[in-house]
Amino acid sequence: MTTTSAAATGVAGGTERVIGYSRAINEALAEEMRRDERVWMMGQDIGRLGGVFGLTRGLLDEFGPLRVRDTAINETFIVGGAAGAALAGTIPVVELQFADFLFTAADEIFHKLAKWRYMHGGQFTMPVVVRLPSGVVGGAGAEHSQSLETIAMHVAGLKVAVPATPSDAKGLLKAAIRDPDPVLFFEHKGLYRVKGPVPESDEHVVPFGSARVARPGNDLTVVATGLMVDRAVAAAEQLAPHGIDVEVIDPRTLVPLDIDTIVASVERTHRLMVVHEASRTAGFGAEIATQVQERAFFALDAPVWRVCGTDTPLPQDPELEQACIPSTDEIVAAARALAAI
Amino acid sequence: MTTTSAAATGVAGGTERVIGYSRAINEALAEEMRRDERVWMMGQDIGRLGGVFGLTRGLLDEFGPLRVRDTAINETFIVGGAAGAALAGTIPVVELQFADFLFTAADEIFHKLAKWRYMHGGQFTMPVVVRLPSGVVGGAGAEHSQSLETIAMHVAGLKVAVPATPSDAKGLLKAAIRDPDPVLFFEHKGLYRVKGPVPESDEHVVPFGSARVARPGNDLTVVATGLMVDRAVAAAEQLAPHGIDVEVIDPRTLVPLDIDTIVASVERTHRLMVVHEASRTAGFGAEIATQVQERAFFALDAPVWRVCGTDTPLPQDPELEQACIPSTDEIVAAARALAAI
Amino acid sequence: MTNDPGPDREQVQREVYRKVVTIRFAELRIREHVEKEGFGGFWHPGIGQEGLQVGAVSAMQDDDYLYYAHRGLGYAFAKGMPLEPLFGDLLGRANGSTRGKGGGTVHFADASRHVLGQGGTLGSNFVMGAGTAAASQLLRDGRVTVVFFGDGASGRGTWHEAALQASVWKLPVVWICENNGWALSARFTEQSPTEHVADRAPAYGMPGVVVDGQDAMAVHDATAEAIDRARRGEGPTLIEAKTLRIRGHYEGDRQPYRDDPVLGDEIPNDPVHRLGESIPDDVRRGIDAEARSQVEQAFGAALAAPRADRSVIFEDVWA
Amino acid sequence: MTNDPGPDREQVQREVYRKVVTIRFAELRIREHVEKEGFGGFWHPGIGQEGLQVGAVSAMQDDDYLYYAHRGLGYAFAKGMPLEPLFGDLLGRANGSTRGKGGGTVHFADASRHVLGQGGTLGSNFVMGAGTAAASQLLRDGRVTVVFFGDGASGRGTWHEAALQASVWKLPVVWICENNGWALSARFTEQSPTEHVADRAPAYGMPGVVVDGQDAMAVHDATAEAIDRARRGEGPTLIEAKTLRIRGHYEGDRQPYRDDPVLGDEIPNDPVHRLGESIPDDVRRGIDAEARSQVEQAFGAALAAPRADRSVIFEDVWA
Ligand SMILES: Cc1ncc(C[n+]2csc(CCOP(=O)(O)OP(=O)(O)O)c2C)c(N)n1
Ligand SMILES: Cc1ncc(C[n+]2csc(CCOP(=O)(O)OP(=O)(O)O)c2C)c(N)n1
Ligand SMILES: [Mg+2]
Ligand SMILES: [Mg+2]
Repeated sequence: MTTTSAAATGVAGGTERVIGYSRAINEALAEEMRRDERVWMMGQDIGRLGGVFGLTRGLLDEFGPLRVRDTAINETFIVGGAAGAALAGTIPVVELQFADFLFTAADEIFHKLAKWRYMHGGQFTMPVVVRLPSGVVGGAGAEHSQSLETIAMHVAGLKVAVPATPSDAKGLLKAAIRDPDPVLFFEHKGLYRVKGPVPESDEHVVPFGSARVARPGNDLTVVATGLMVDRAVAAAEQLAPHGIDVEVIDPRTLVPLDIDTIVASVERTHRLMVVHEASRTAGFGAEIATQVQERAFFALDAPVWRVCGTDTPLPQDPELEQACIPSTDEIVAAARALAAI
Repeated sequence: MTTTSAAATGVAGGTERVIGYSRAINEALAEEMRRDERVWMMGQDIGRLGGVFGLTRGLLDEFGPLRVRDTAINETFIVGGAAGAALAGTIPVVELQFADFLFTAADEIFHKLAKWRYMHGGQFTMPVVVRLPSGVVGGAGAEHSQSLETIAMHVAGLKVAVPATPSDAKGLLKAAIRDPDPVLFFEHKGLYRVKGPVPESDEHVVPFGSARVARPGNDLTVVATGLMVDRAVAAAEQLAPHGIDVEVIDPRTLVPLDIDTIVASVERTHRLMVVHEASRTAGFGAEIATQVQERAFFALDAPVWRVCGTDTPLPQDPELEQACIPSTDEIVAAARALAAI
Repeated sequence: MTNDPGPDREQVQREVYRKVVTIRFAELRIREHVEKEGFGGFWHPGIGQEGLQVGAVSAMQDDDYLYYAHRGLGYAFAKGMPLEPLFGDLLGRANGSTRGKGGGTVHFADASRHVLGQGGTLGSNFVMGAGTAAASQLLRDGRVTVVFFGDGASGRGTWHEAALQASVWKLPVVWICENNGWALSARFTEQSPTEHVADRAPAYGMPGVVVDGQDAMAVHDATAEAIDRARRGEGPTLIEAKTLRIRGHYEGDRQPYRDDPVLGDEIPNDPVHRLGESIPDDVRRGIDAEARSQVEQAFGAALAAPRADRSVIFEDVWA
Repeated sequence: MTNDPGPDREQVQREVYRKVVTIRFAELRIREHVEKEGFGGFWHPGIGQEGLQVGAVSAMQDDDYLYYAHRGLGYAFAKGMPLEPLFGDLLGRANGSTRGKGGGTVHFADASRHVLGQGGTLGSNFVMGAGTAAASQLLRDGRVTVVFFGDGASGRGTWHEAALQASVWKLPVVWICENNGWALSARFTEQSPTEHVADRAPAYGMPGVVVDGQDAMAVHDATAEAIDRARRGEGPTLIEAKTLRIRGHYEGDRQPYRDDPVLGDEIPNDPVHRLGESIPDDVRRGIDAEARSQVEQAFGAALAAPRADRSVIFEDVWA
C-alpha cells in the first residue's frame, strides 16, 4: 500500500494502493455485497471457477451459493431473471461472459430492464447491474469482441458505464450497484490486467455523469473511452514535443453523459476528435460530435473528427483484429492533421 | 390505373397506379415470388390471416403453405432459420410482427445475419430480408412502437431500408429481395394506409443507396425518413410563404447511405436539420450530422440541428405517444429558428 | 387465500363467483365501449377465461407475486386491484395504474398488491417470474410467484431457459398456461407436437397438470397444490388450463382464419354458470347486482377522469 | 456413406478409424503447438470425443449439411475437409478456410462440402440448422442437416424454438448432443433436471436416443437411422452421445473447479483403441503412419503459409 499525491492520480486525498482493473472490480463486488445483503450475483461459471476472466474469484467462498449463483447457459434468464429479482427487492449484479452476448438477451435488456418501470407507471425500480466484458482481447472473434455501448446509449432507460482505469472500474461499479436504475457496465477485457492507483476507502464511489480529464491540454480536445484512453494519452505525449497540446477527456459514463465538460474544453481548444473502438458508423462518437456542434458550433475552428473501429465485423486473427481498432499511431496522425486545419 | 407525369411523382416515365403502401409491399412480395421460386416467406400469422397488418394477404393461396409458412411464436427461429435457409440456396423473406421484436432475435440478426459470411471467409451469401413493421401506430405501447433502424446501421453487415412512400416501399423491397446481403426492411406502420403513385412495371426496383429529393429547396436542407418525410414536406409548404425554401431529402436506405446527395444539398443551402422518429440520443441523425460536418464543415452557416423522438420509452396512450415524436409544428418552429441563425 | 387453512370451500367459491361475474360485466362493458367509441390500443378480451384466472389467483396469498397475461382483467382484479385504475389504464386516464404509460389492456401494476406487471413481448414473463422466485428463495420470504401465459407463448425459448433453471434451483414458481386453442390465427394443434403443453413438463423434471379451465374451482385446487409444493421448497409446477377463445384475438378481429365454429357470444361450459349453480338464487342475484353496479360506477369514474398530462412522458424513465 | 446401401461395415469402420486416428494426431500436434508457441484465440480440445464426431458424420451423405460444435476438428475432417485449411484457420493463415476471419478453433467452412459453419454464440446452430432443413424441404433436395451441440448448449432457448418447429414441420434435421458432462465449469448433473438430454425429446414429439459416445460405430448406426428417418420425411431425432471431456474447456484451462478425477491424458474407453481392435495390426500400423505423416505435413504447410493480409479485413462484409 502506498500513498500517492492527488495530483498524480486525479483522486482527492486518502490512502491508495496500486491494483489491477480486475481486482478493483472484484473488490467492488465484495464490498457492496458486504455492505448490503440484498446484493447478489448470477452468471455462468462465476462461482466455482470465479468467472471466465477471474473477476468473481473468492466470492462464492465468502458469500455462499445463494448469493453467487452459477447458472446454466441461459442469458435470457440471467438478465430477465435479474429484472424479476429486482422487482422483489433484491439487487442483482449479473455477468454475461462477453458483452456481445447482450444480443442473446436483448429483449430482456432493452425492453425489460430499460422499460419495465416506465411501462408500469413508475411503481417499481430496476436496480440491476449487467457486467459486460467488452472489446477486443486477442483472438476471440466477431461474436466475442465487440464494443456495443452505443446501442445501450440509444435506448432510453439504461445507464451506461465504460471505465478505463482500475479506480474508475471500482468506483463506478460501486455507484452502479447503489443506483436504483439498470446499469450496463462495459468492462474492457483488454484492461483487466492493467494496474493503477485506487483509493483505499470502502466509500470510493465515482458518480455517474462526471467526466475525467485524463490529460489537460489546450490545442485539441480528444474524447476517448475504455482501451482508447491510454492510447489517446500516449498519442498526446507524442504530440506534445511537436507543439500540439492535447486534452484527453474520458466521459466514464455515456448515460448520463457529461457533455458540459467536453463543451467547455472545446470552447478552449476549438477542436475536437472522438476516439472509440466501436464501429464508426452510428457510434457514440457521432452523438458527441453532434452535441458539441449543437452547443458550441461557433467555437469550432474545424470539423469534429472521429477515429474509430472499422465498419466490419471483427476478424478472429489477433493481428487483423488490432488493425480494426484505432492505434496510437492513427490517433497521432489524425490529431496532427486536425490541428493543422 | 392512371398515368401521371414524371414530374409529379418523381418517377421516370411509364404507367402508374395510385395504390397503398401495404398493397405496394404485397405486390413486391408476390412479384418476386413469381419471378424466383427460391423466394419464400415465414412468420407468425402471415398465411391464413395474411399478416397482423394484412401485408401478406392472398399469398398463401397463390404460393401454397411451403412458400408462405406460418410459424409458432419463435422469433429466433424465424430469423435464425431464415439465415440457415439462405445458406441452403433459398431466399427467405421473413416478417416479425413488430420491429421491436428484433430484440427477441437479436443474436440471429446482429450476429448470424450480419456476420456469418464474414466469419466464414466469404464462402456464403446471406440473402435474407427481415420485414419490420416499425414506428408509432396509435397505442401499441413501448415494446411495439419503436424506431430501431439506427442499431442496424451501427452493426456492420446489414443493409437497412426505411421506405416512406408506396413507390419506394415496393421498389426497395424488390431490391432487397434481389440483394445477396441481409436487409432489415423497416416498414412504417403509420404509412400502411397511405396511397401514392407506383410504376406499373414488374421491374420497378429502387436501388439501395440513392436518396430521393422529396421537395427541392434552397434555404435549408431537411433530412427525414419514414413517417417524418410527409411531415417535413408539410412543414416546408408552411414555411415557403415565409420566405424559407426548404429542401427535403429522404435517404430511403440508411445502409448504404447516400451522403453525397445530402452534402451536395447542404453545400447549396448551408443549413441542415435531421428529423427522425427514433429517440434522439445516438440516433442516426447524429451520424448524418457528423458526416456532413466532416465533409462540408466550412459550407455550414449554422450547427446541424435535430428534431427527434424523445429519449424515453413510448407511452401507450395514443395522445402521449404523438407527443413523443416530431410534429409538423415542431419541424416548422425548429426550421424557422435554424434559418434565423 | 390458500385452500387450507382458510375460509371454508363454500365461501371461497362464492368469492370466486363474485370476482368472475364482476369481470364478466367488465368484459361486456369494455366491449360495448370499444365497439361504440373505438379504442386506442388493443383490447384482448378474456371473456370465458375469467374462471380459470380468478380460480388460480384465489389460491395465492396476498404477498405472493403475480405476472399476468394479456387476456383480460381477471388476474389483476382477483389479486385485489380495484376496477377503477384498471379501467383507467385501458382508457389512458390519469387515474390508471400506469397513467397512460402501459395501458391498452396490456399493462397495469400494483406494487402494494404484488401485481408485478407483464412484458409486451410474449414469454418475457417466464424469465422475470423465475427471477422473482429466485429473489424469494434468497430472501426466504416464503412467497410464491405465479406466471400466466398462453399456449402460443409456450413456444418461446425463454420458457426453456426459465423452466430448466427454476427446476434445478427448485424455485417457488407456478406456471399457468391458459390454453385457449389459439395464438392469434395459429391453432395450438398445428403448432404443438404434443397434445398438451403440460406434456412438456417431464423434460423439466416438474409435475405437469392438465385441468379444465372452465372449472374455476378445479383450477383453484390445482393451483393451491402447486403453490403449496412451491412454498415447501419442492420447486415449480406446470399447470395447463384448457379453455376457449370466445372472441377474436383482439376486439375487432374478424377472424377470417378461423375454421372452427366461431364462438361469438356463446360460452360453452361458462364458468359463471358453473360457479353460480350451487349458490342460492337470491344470494347470486345480490352478488350480480352489486357486481354490475361496481363495474358501471368504476367505468364511469374512469371515463370521467382526466387524460394523463403530457408531463408524465418524461417521468419514470429514471428512478 | 449411409449404412445401407454402401460399402460393407468393415470398410466403414476402417475409414472411421482412419479419420479418428488422424484427428487424434492432429489434437496432439495442436496441443504441442499451443503449449510451446501460444495461440491467438481459444483452442477447445476435442480429444477423446473424435469417435462420436467421426462416427456420426460418416453416416451423412456428401451433400448433407453440417453445423459442427466447438470441440475439435473431427466433424469437419470427417465431412471431407482437408487438414491444411483447418490448421490454417487455427493459425490465422491465409490458407485457412476463413482467411483469419473465423479461425481460433471456432469457425471454418467449406461450401463445396456443405460444412456450413458454426455460431460463436452457443445454440445459434439450432435455429440455423432447422432453417437449412426447411430449405431442403422446400427445394425437395433430399438433403439432411446434422447439428452438433454440447450438453451446456442444450439449455439455450433457441433449442426449444427450433425443436418445436422442426418437429411440427417434420424437418429433415438430426440433433447430436455431445454430452461430455461439463459446460466449462458447470457439471451437467447440476444443470439438468433430467438424467439425459435425450429425456427432453418426448416434449418435442421426437425420438430421443442415448448412445455410448466412445463407441464410434454405435454413434454411426444411431445417426444413420436418424438420417434415414429424416430423409423419409418423418422429422427430427435427438441423439445424445455420452462422452467425457478429457482436458480443460480450452487448452490452458487449469480446471480449478473440477472435482472429479481430472482426466488429463488417460482416455477411458478410447475410441481409437476400440475402433482399432478389429483391424489387423499391420493394417492399423499402416493407417497410423499415414495419418501421422498427413498431420505433420499439413501442419507444417499451415505454419509455413503466410498470415492473412490486412486487406482481407474489408472483404466479405458484403457480397
Ligand atoms: C415475442 C412476441 N411475438 C409475437 C407477439 C405478438 N402476439 C401478441 S399476442 C399473440 C398470440 C398469443 O397467443 P397465446 O399465447 O396463446 O395467448 P392468447 O392470445 O391466446 O391468450 C401474438 C403472436 C408478441 N407480443 N411477442
Ligand atoms: C450464448 C453463449 N453463452 C456462453 C458462451 C460461452 N461458452 C462457450 S463454450 C461454453 C461451454 C459449453 O459447454 P457445452 O455446450 O457442454 O460444450 P463443451 O464445451 O462441453 O463441448 C460456454 C459457456 C457462448 N459461447 N455462447
Ligand atoms: Mg392462446
Ligand atoms: Mg459439455
